[in-house]
Amino acid sequence: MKLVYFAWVRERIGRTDEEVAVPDGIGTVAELVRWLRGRGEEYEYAFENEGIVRAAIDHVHVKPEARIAGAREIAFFPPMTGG
Amino acid sequence: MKLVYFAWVRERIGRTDEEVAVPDGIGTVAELVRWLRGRGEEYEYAFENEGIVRAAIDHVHVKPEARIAGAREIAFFPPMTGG
Amino acid sequence: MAHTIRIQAEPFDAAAETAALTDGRADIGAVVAFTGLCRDEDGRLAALELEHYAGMAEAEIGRIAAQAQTRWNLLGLTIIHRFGKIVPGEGIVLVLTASASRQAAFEAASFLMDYLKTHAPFWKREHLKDGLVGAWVEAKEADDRAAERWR
Amino acid sequence: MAHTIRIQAEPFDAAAETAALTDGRADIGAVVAFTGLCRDEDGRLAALELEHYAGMAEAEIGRIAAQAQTRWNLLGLTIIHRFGKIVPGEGIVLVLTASASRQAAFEAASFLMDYLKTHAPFWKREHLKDGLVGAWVEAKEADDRAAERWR
Repeated sequence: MKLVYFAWVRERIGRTDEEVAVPDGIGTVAELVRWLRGRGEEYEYAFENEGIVRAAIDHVHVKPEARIAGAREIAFFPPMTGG
Repeated sequence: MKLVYFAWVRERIGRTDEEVAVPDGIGTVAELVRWLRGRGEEYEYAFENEGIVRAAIDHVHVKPEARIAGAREIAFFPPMTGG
Repeated sequence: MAHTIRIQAEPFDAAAETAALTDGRADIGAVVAFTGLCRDEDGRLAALELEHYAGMAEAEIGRIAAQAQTRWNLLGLTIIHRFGKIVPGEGIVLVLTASASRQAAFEAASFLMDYLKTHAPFWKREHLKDGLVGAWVEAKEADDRAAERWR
Repeated sequence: MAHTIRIQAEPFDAAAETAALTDGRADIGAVVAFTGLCRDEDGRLAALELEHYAGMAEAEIGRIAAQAQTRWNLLGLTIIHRFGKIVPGEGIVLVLTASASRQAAFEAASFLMDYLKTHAPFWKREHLKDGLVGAWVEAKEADDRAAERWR
């Protein structure tokens, strides 16, 4: 599964994207975030404030409870500031 | 006192403007309209529907109860359809 | 804040008017440009003829513009209203509002259009394709209601 | 109705985009053009840098445009959003809405801007005049509330 990061989420994690092998039992975006936070302090820092970082699965905004099964690309980013 | 007319009010009365000597006792726009209606059927036709024709005194929209004393130019016209 | 108000027979150039409002400035965050165009009414219409009350048109639009400047924090304001014959596809009215924020620019432009429709002394008459001079356009109650909501 | 959506680094030309939307047509009565510009924040700012999520930006703006077309009777719709470095005074975003009536054009443009602000995957960072790279611009609660009102 491909993960992509933007803006200060990208800066905190220190990479733009990565391929990860998500273990069995990780069913939702929220569970994926919890698993990522255990991978190192850069992830802990990026996701430190619960509920701030947004997610998209295959280019569609999703909520933390969204299922990740079948996702090709999951993105994490701060609230948008376009327009 | 100068009276000016626009759009179908102008067409019905058959002139763009005129100078009138308003008799004493005509104090408001409504009284002026009543007096004009007595001047001929073209005026009667122009003002036939009470409350449709709008008025302005010296370029400012006014209500029928507005006083006409001191007015230089009073205009009568249909509801505006600009923009 | 200076504003530009023009009543003219000639077509207007929205791009040039916008440039005049914004060029050389870096404090404007939002510009709304509203253009009202003459429609052909499903091919029925050859032209609209706009009669106006010269003198009052400028004065009344000036008052409407002053109201908008009191209600919203505007950094620029341009209103151009044409009179005379206007053919389908041509612009009739241009309203430009500039502000630091989009909300102010949107609301002021919308307010200005609602007030121009119902308060500016212009009257439209239809000239039809078959050569006939059609009816005076009737004022719409919906336009009065639109203006009412700003009270 | 066809719509134009472009995500680009280059500046846009609002006049050319408006002409593309309206030329040769006589059914459009109202065009609203919204331009969002880069401000210099009282001289503090050298540029804004806009990062975006390529692929999702086009998809999400397409979904927002489709919503607008469902809600309002639009005859034309153009959305252009830039990314990369943008200096004060330059346009960041252009939204054009065309309709038979002014209300639809105003409301759709206002809706589109509220949704672009809160849903389109773009992130702004400030580059300051003193050469420093400043902070990421924080999302405003007021923008979330503005988007909420369309629900």
